[in-house]
Amino acid sequence: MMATMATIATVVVGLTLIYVLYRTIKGRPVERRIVFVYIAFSVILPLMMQISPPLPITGDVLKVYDNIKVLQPGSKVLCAFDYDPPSAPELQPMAVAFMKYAFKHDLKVIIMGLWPQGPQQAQMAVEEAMLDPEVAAKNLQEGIDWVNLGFQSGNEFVIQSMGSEFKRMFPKDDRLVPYDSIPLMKNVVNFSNIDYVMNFSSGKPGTVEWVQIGVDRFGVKMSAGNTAVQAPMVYPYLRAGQLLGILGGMSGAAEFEKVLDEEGDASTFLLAQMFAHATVIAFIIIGNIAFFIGGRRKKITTPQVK
Amino acid sequence: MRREIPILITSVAGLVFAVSYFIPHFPFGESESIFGDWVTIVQAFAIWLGALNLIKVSWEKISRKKADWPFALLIVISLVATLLIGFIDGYRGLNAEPQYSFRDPGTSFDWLFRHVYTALTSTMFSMLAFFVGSASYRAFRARNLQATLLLIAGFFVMGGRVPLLDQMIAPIWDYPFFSHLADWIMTFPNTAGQRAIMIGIALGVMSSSLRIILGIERSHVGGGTR
Amino acid sequence: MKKTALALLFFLGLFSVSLAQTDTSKSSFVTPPRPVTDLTAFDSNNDHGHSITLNWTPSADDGAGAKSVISYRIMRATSAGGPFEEVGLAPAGSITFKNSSSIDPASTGFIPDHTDYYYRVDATTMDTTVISSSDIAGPVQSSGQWFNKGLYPVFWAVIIFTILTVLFVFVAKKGRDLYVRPLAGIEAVDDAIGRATEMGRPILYVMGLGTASDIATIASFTILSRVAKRVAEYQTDLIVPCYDPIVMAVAQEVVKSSYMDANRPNDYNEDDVFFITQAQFAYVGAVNGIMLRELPATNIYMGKFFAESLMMAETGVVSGSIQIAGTDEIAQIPFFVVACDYTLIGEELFAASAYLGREPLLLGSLKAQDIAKAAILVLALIGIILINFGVGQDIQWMNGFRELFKVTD
Amino acid sequence: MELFGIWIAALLTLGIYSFLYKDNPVYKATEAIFVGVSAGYWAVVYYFDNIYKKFWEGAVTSDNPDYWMYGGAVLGLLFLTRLFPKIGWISRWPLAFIVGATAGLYMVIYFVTNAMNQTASTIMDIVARNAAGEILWMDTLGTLVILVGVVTGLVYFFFSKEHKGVFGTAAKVGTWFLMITFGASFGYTVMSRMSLFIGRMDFLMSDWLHIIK
Repeated sequence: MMATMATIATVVVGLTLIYVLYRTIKGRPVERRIVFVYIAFSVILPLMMQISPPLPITGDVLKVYDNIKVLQPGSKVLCAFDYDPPSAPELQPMAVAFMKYAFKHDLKVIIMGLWPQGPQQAQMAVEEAMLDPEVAAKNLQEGIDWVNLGFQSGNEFVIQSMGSEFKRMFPKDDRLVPYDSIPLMKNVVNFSNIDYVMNFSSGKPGTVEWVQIGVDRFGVKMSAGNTAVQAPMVYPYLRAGQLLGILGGMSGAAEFEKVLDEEGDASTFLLAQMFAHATVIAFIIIGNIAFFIGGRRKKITTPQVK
Repeated sequence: MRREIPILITSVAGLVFAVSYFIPHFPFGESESIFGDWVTIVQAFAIWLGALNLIKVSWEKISRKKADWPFALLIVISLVATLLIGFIDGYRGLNAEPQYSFRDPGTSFDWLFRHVYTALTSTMFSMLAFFVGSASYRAFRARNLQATLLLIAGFFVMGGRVPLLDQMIAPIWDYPFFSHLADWIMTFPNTAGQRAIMIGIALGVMSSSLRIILGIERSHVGGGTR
Repeated sequence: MKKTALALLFFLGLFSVSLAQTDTSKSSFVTPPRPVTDLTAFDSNNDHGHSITLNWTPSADDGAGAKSVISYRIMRATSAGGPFEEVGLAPAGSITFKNSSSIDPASTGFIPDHTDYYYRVDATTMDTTVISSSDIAGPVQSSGQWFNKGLYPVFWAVIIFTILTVLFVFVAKKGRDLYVRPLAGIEAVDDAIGRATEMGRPILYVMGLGTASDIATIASFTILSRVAKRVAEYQTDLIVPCYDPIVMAVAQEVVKSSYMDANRPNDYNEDDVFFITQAQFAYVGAVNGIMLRELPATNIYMGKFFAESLMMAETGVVSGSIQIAGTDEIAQIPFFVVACDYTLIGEELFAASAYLGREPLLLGSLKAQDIAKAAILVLALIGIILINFGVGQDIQWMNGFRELFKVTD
Repeated sequence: MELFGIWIAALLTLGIYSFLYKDNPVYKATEAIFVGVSAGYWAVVYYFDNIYKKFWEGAVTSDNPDYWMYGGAVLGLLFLTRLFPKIGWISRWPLAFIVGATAGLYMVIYFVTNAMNQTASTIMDIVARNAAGEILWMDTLGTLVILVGVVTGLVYFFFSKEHKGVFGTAAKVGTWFLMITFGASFGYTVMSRMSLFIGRMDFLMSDWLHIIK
């Protein structure tokens, strides 16, 4: 019922764009607030439709998958959570899917964060993964199967210090358990005892710092889940082989969920994402049609480098 | 003297840290992490200076009844309230048996974090969606070749990174052409541009650092340039 | 009856064969794998010490032969006779292991420098009691090095760059006129300050989210000092909201001394440079508020910027300000390019202070930068030509050439 | 308390969004709360994480104190001399130290990661082949594009040479590549921005109003 109404509303709202085009051509472009209303509708209406669109898996996501599927049970994976709640819509589904996969395949997960809210996001991801019946059946123990080392300030210097010794940066875990009393961290001195690093990052400090110091200086093997903003910046590192794979933005998250067979939020949000893109593209097209037909009279700022 | 000592400190610190990159031996090999520790500790001290500055500037507004002074008062109240809640929770947690962190679920500080701080942060961040919309409508015009290239690249990446354009052509051609195109743009032309910028930045950073270490550039200690 | 007996016999026979088979498979399982050979132990290269590297040839049963090796146990002792204790585990297929510790003597597994150690590698099977040990390697001592030899190319590149910079600074000092091409964004800064003065509206200078340990922020300080000096001369208002308290402290020093340089120390008001909060979006919210309430004539964004770039720049459009931006944060440059009037891209940000100051010393360093760029271009092109057309002539040398640029340590 | 929290969060969310219409008292109040709470939040987090957990427990009360930490505390105290106008000038020392150390540290790190490693990855076989030795045309075109893009892009950044003649043309081609890069980044970023808004709308519609599941 609601889905049908939302679909009809979407069509109606879409048609009113013709009026916006007409006004723009006439040289009376609509106010920005009208644009804002369209953006709002483009997300609210599809969310009400509740459909998840089909999706091909791209190469970068496959690379991430190929690299984690070869990890043997018992491998130690360092999960660096370098983001905060605003980036959660994109990164949290990746983190949850990864945690479920790791727990199901008996990977040992070591969590840390260079962002204060990172370990809290990790905690939520772990809790959500634990709700999965297959994971719950394993009755995993904190400190043995996974550990949350918590946040440490100092940005890239934390990674630097971890290169010599983890304990130096994380004398106690998030529950204030001393490093030496954590069973999982026995025999883990520094990066040489870590099999894989998975970084979820939305900015600085994040993937770039991990590559510069973790990969370049200490030779860790690493993939990253990035927000769509950060992804283009880390692409060169993927090309150069410094990163093994990238999950980029919401669609990266949805593809990752699909390839790991762990359907979650990202798959359902994707439709809203598509409509929002369509709206932005529509406004770009309207602006340009008006620009060419309407005699280029509207004064606008020029993108320029000179 | 008041200017010379800081400049000397800058140069010596710069030289030591630049050289330490090449020396693995203790303590040079560890100098980065030691410096890292120091900066975080200084930052922890500095944030109090910041908070005091915020209170001072707000207080000035309140006492002089400047425009919008009630909002300045609101800043001070919410700042002090957050500090109180944080410290009460923090010390209670440290003295409890077993100890818990002020950030653990169930504490008032965590409540404040989740329902106030997080809500505000996410909302403010999400406003970008609207700004992206208005910028696209206003500024994305194919005015000249450069602007057109920007526009076209943006268009294909935007349409290709979600299965939007591919769904449109699916009835005629069942091949994720636009998704591949977006990937191609990201992997090749985008990498080329980024690399040029990165190499340039590296040289710019080197040059700036060198100017600071050599003492040519000294405005950071209130010295202007020589 | 006979048939039944035969069937029974047949089954018994089958059973015994299967028993025998299980038995053989089991016995092959217990057979110790062939041991690791050629074990060498040496002090790890180019490090701070407290680390010993082991290399070996894997067991013939690792991935081949009986395929029974599942991991290698690294055993260490302080004398050749033992006792040996386990210090690490390497998965099957490994041919090397680094036994390292931190420099802290109190840390777990601490390895003192200049102390004799003996190593042995045990190939282990599913059955943890079935192992075969390698020959013992040792004695070996760890020690720290005073120079990382893997970094020679970097070292020389830095030295050459430094010499070039100093050289051109001298040339510039001698009075040789060095040409620099105009940068529109830089020229706009002066105009924008003039415009603000005419309109009687303030100038907003935003240093972004960088801390004092970001080079972009430090570059921003030097630009701020030029802007503040001009602002002081024109007697315009300057607003500098800060995100980081350390940055705020430096910015206060910078602005103060600029006012002194302009001979207007009395016009300096410390509260023009103030702290807001160290939370990205609260900071943006406040800066956006300032833009709509104070209506600055010019917004200058220089330094490290993240998601806030477009939020500020689009709000700046609403308040009708001229906007000039510069950042080395590649992901944010597009937003500034789209929404601002002028944008300094990457390296231009670092060049800006030299441009604004117009001091020969600073222009000299720009020249050195250009020569380094040219050198990189030429070397890269030579490398590409060699790799693509020189195949078959001297491949090792070419790889060496590529390695020149590759730095791993 | 949870329900109360969701209402508070929802109202604050709407307060921020009201800025999209125009600057107004509700927004000003929300902004003030945001600034105050966030400044307090960080002060508390830094105190417990850095001063307490790292310095106090790591260097003062620890059985195995890390004496290097005192250096940070000294710098921090020197920095706080700013609070006292008479000796405030001392605070320039820690600032000078931090700026100098940053300059020294990054001078080499940036050069290695951004310049040397990126140049090394540009030196590559132009003809891309798959494992079977067949030529991959799109990738070969791509490597050529990277080559031309990096070279012309760098040419654009030359400061001491006039953009004229062949050099000028190369610089111009360089700006084309920069523009494509910016367009691609912009397009890619749109996705992220929309995701954030989707996350927020999901909160309002499902957690607060329960319109959707």
